[in-house]
Amino acid sequence: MQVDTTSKSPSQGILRSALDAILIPFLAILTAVILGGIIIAVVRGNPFLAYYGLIQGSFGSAKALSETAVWATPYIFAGLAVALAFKGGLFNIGAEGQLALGAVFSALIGYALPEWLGRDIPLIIHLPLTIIIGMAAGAFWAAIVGFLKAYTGGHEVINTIMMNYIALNTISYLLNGPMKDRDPNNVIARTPLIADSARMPAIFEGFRIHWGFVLALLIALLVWWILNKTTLGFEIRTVGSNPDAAKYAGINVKRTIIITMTLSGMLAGMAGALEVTGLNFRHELGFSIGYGFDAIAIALLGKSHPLGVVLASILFAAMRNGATRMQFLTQLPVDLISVLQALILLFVAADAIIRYIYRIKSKGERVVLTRGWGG
Amino acid sequence: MDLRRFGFILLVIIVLFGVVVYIGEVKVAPIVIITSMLATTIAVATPLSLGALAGLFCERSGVVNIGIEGMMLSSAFFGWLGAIYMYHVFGFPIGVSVWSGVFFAMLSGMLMGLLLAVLSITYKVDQIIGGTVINILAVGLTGFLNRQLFFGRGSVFGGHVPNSPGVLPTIHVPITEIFSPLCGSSADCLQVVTSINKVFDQKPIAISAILLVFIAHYVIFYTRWGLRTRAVGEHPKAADTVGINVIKMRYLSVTIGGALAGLAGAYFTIESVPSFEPLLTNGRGFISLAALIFGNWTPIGAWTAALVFGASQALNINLQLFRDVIPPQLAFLQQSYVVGLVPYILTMIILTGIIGKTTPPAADGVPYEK
Amino acid sequence: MKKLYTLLAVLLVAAMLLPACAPAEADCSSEDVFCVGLVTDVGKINDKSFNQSAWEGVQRAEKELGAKVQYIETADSKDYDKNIATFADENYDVIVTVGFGMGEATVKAAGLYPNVKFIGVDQFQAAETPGVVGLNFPEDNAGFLVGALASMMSESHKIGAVCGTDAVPPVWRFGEGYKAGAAYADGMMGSTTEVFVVYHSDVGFDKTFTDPEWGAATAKSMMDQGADAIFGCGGITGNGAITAAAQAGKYAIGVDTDQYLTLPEAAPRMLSSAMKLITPGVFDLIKLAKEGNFPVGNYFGAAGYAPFHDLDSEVPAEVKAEMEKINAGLLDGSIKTNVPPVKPE
Amino acid sequence: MANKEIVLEAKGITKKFPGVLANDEVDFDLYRGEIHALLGENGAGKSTLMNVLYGLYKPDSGEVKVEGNLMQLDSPRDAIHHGVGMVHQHFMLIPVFTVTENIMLGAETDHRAKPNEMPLVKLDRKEVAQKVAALSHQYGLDVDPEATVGNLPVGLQQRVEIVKALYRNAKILILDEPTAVLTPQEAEDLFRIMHELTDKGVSIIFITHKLKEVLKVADRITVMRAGRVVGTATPKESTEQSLAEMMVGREVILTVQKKPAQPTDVVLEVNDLRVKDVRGLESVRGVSFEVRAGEVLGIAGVQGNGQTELAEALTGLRHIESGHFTLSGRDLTGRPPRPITETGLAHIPEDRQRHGLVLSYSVADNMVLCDYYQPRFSRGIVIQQNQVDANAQKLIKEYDVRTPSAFVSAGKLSGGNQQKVIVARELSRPVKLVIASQPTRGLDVGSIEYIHKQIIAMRDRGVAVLLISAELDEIMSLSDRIAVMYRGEIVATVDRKDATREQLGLWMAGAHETASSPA
Repeated sequence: MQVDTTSKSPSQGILRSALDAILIPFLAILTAVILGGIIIAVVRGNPFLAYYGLIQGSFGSAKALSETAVWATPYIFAGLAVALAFKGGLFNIGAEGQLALGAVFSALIGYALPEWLGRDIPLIIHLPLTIIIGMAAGAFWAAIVGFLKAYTGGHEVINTIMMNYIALNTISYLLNGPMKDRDPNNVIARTPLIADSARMPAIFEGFRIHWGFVLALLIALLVWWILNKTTLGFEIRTVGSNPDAAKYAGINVKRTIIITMTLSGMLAGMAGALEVTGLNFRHELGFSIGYGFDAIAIALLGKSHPLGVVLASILFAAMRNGATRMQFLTQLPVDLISVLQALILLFVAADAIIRYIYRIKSKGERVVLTRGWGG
Repeated sequence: MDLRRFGFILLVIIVLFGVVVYIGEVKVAPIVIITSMLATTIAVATPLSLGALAGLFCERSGVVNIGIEGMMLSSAFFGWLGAIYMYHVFGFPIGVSVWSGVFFAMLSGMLMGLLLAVLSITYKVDQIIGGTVINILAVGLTGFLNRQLFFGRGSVFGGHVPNSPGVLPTIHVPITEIFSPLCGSSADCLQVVTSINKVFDQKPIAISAILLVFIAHYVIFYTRWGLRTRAVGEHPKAADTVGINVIKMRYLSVTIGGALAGLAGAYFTIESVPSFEPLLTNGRGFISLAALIFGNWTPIGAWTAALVFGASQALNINLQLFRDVIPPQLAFLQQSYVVGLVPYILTMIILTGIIGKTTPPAADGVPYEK
Repeated sequence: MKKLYTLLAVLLVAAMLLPACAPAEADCSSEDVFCVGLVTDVGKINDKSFNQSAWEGVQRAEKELGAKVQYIETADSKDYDKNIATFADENYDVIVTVGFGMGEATVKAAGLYPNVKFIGVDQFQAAETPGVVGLNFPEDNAGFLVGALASMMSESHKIGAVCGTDAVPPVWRFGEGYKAGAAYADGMMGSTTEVFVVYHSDVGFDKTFTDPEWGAATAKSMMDQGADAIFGCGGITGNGAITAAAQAGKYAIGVDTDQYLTLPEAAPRMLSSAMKLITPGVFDLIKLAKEGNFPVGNYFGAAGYAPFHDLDSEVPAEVKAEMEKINAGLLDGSIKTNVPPVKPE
Repeated sequence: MANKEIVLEAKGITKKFPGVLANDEVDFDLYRGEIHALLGENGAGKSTLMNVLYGLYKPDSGEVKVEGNLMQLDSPRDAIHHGVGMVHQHFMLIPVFTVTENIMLGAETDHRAKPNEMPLVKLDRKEVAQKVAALSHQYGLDVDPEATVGNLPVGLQQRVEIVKALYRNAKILILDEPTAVLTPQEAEDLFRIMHELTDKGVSIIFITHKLKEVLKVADRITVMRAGRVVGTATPKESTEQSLAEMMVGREVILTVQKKPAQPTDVVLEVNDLRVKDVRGLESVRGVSFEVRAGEVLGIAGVQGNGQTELAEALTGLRHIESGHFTLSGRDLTGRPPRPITETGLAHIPEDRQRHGLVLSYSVADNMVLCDYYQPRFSRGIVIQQNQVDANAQKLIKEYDVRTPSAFVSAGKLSGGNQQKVIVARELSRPVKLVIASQPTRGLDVGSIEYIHKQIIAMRDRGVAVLLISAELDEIMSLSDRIAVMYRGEIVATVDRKDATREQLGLWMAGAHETASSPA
């Protein structure tokens, strides 16, 4: 997968650069949708009804829109996490574990802190604290990998995968043991509900969309700003595109790798924290399974551009959310969504295919995102 | 592979076995424990080492493959599907259907490998991304078809999963028959013989996995083809200048890798259990990737690494069998979560290079531009 | 080329909006249309286990009560509410939610949709909620029965059970009931049977029910250590153990439904199954709903053991007799499994 | 000795690359047993032509005949089949393989009665090893078949390449810039071997841009410029000057005009410095020297004698084992690059694409690579893009970088312009010391002249210059003092005026005779 990292002149702002990146993904989606339609037809389904269901179920009503936003929120954060790492030349497959860990720990602060202090805490303090702890947990988990990468060269792909397993095991342990909801009626491996003072207020009564979504959009802007307008971003991108040159230029490569990984984990952890504070108000085994992997697809689809990530997240959210309606209308299996996503990703990754189909000239300076195992 | 690493791995396995024997002997005779753990270890290691070999062929030729998981999953499905079709739709006898199932599994593995090859060699897609695509695609495709073909309205088999023709037969090694006479009346001796026999009674894929490890070792290091494959993975340009077709070699290796991943997939649905379930590979493809690196890109190394993973799962299972007799000072072992961490942490330690540095093929992950 | 794909896009969108004007079929809001919807837990509708059995109950309602039926598979727990609402908004009369995981969502939905009847499979109702009935089963009894059977049939006097995670009460009750049953049989027969019970508790809760390979490996190692009867309790993971046992020629014992029928590959060695009769349970409740005398609170379905099928000849008459006795005893309460409903901490 | 029998003939070879016409209707021929030199500056199309002859590039038009019959040009296999062998400038050897494995690769079974059978045939390394030993003995190149190539010195690796060609019974041998990595003495050795080969009937195409060598060994000389053949001559009828003019197409000044230096106080002082290389071997062994403001100290030496490591150590890119150095009084031993740069170092790195530039970045961003964080370009952590761009516009004019705009990525520029971007960035800063490693490697004469002028200009502005170059001519023409590095030590330091090419050559070859170095 290759990404245009040519740095922009002031004349080309966020929109312009986004537009450059948007054509191929659009065509990739189009092609995938057509192919998916064929597949549905082959298994004697009705593609039009299916897609109609998808769209109606994701954008067809206020409620549908709200649900799409609910789905998009963690996707945006996790997608940004992966995208940021890509920009720094790192492949963070560990968003999954970082996200879950973030959720667990913000849940812990959410329900346990008042008990520990023996008193209620004002929302203005408790909520931010809860989110921050979640971010910290994710950041810490990723930082370990960053550290190993920087100082031992241990490849982040394998290490993040291993860290995923370790995280999931640890969480299984916590939720079945120390952190399990003590409610006599509870039979599930899950934490107690978090205190009201740790809950994200709803935007509209009766809808589940919460301020986390707005926050996600703001953070996306922030990430774009950091990457393209600040010295830190310059350093991250330089290390990502040419570590040797970065070292020559006096950038502390080891430190930058660790920072990049930490920020990435922080974003993933935030995704988890917001699932807890904004949506579920607790963490439960099985929440947030697979987000980390969707995030990879999202980051690629968004060409690692923050705005692209937001759009890709909304697309994926819409698909996941519309799936219910699609099932209801056609009784087609949910897995169809994964097929579509894989196809989209396939065509985005191998954009040469798309360029061939639609006769588009290749343009722009390109760099490879990941470098084998050499690290 | 270097002895240091080998010794380390051996040590780990011995320790893992030792723990269980120490705990369990109050209940079961050590020989029984050891042999049963060995059996489990070999069984668990089978798909892992096959997967690792799949990765080995790809990466020795310079193509990183993190799509092993997806390749395994899809071939597990299509192999099983093929067997069912052969048996029910075309009415072949059980034996034929089962073996053709293995064939279909390897075939679909090869196709997946081909996809990876096209993406990473022809279109020069970042190889790690290519693998990710394969993983996601496999999950979707298998889940989708599994549902659409076998369940609900308009499904091929009228809404229910037909009986699969079953699994590959165990190949019995007549150890008991030969040695039991020597035991005379001694029950212990008989027990020893029979339990040892259990270790040797394996199924075709498990056996071929072990054979393939050594075959791969020979092929990679002692044959012309192996020499060329390694050359392509180390310094493709150099290989090119002596008239070796880099692209062809890579395509070949990746496809062979796919076939091996396919065999690993066949293990799940045609050798171990005659049924397919969504996501049944459960991340074992990633573990075999870890095993490959753990074993420093050598067949035997990867195999021993796979054995470590097998051993630690054997440990995990047996500790639960002996849960009630775990001595208090080892109480933490009752947490299967804790025990479950062993292999992952080991892998990370290996990656830090404390136990000998792992060195991938020089051109691994680098598309070849003429 | 710009023309080309804009054209394609237009065609596609148009095509997708077509069905919007298509006439909708049978409308559930009308009195005479009786609609039943089923929402699965995170898991597949064709899991050869409780989701599938529940769905079969619904399908029976389609045949016998002429109901209009539909299901929705839940892909992620955050969709529980939405998936239930999808049916409720379409004015479905009965909504079946499968799995303890959906308990809260179901109760919540009952509040929002007072005139919809909810059947919660495996959802124990601590407090009564109008419109909701929890369909529960004495899994411990079922486990108890097959436990006793296994220990009576075992020659090596070693038997095993391979289960999903014990974090799920029904699974845990199966496992513990199994132990209790074996102990009870020992008491009668004066034998001592060793019982291995292993729960799959590592990596991610969702995986513990869908890991047949693990189930098989575990069952094998039990058999290596002499176990000659394996009880597979816990969805697909259990299926792995059952088939492994059958392959090895040992006694295999199924769970939930009569798996002699759902796991044909293990049928020849299928001794029995610890059944919770979900299908009839679900159907009965739907029927009650249609007739207008829908219960509230908890409704206990039947649990029992499946026929011996192919192995009927191998089971001695006295064992059969004992099983009848035990079953009767469990039903009239003269025999107690002493298994608490939830795993104590 | 060269009879006039043509063994290889190329007619009308044309090869286009995107934007470049690398070969334009090139004709070329080779007699049996002759050494035919192919001369031309970088980018003249020499290597392209050779890659065509060797089957690596498919020409857009034209044909190649070997001993009269037409040669397929699809793959090196065809070339090898026709007895054409090539020793590439960057050796095509696999470091982790042994000599034998490298040589047999691709021809594993050719020594057999029936080669190219089953791909899974077992390798018999022994047999091949014997053949290799025999060959290397026959041509007086002694290589150990069992050695691992990665551990061999370049000189030997080159011989392995030659044996590799001979093993495939090459009758025609292409040597691409073979002397670039050799000492004058090693070069002599190579020339001897070349003559032994020609005596045995092998014909050699000898690619180089070094005039002296050409005049010394070639039987015929063909000069290329901008993808065309300018002409063919014999050594007798040509001089360095004439050849140089043919190469460049105009009169060239082979020496740089400059006033005598006025060295003032010491800027860089290096004391008993010891540095290890990538493989952990000590490659800089106790080096001491000093550079004064307003002088150029040239470090001569064959590649791989520790110059690279020395430069990297002084610029903070490589760990220093022992010893220390001071820059204008400040001890900066073991400090990372940034503080050193800030103290007033300008570094023109040896490998411009690896260290000097981020190819995917715009020219503008590359021009602030080292000081993007300085107040000039950043307010707090916020980069002031307009400042960055203004800076770029200014420098592009000043250093006449040929680029469509400041926003195209550096990767799109020619080598010369890429180097200019680096020079502009480095020299536009307030600096006290310039370290220039191989500053003109692979550049066209125009750029070379330009960069030389810049270096002298810096010197005259009172900056200390440390020039590291493997090109003896460059050292001779720019330096005020010359230090010679051999095996990680400075074996001699002399004043430019007392230095002779021969003497330097001897020192570069390690002929010990410590010269007095006037401070």
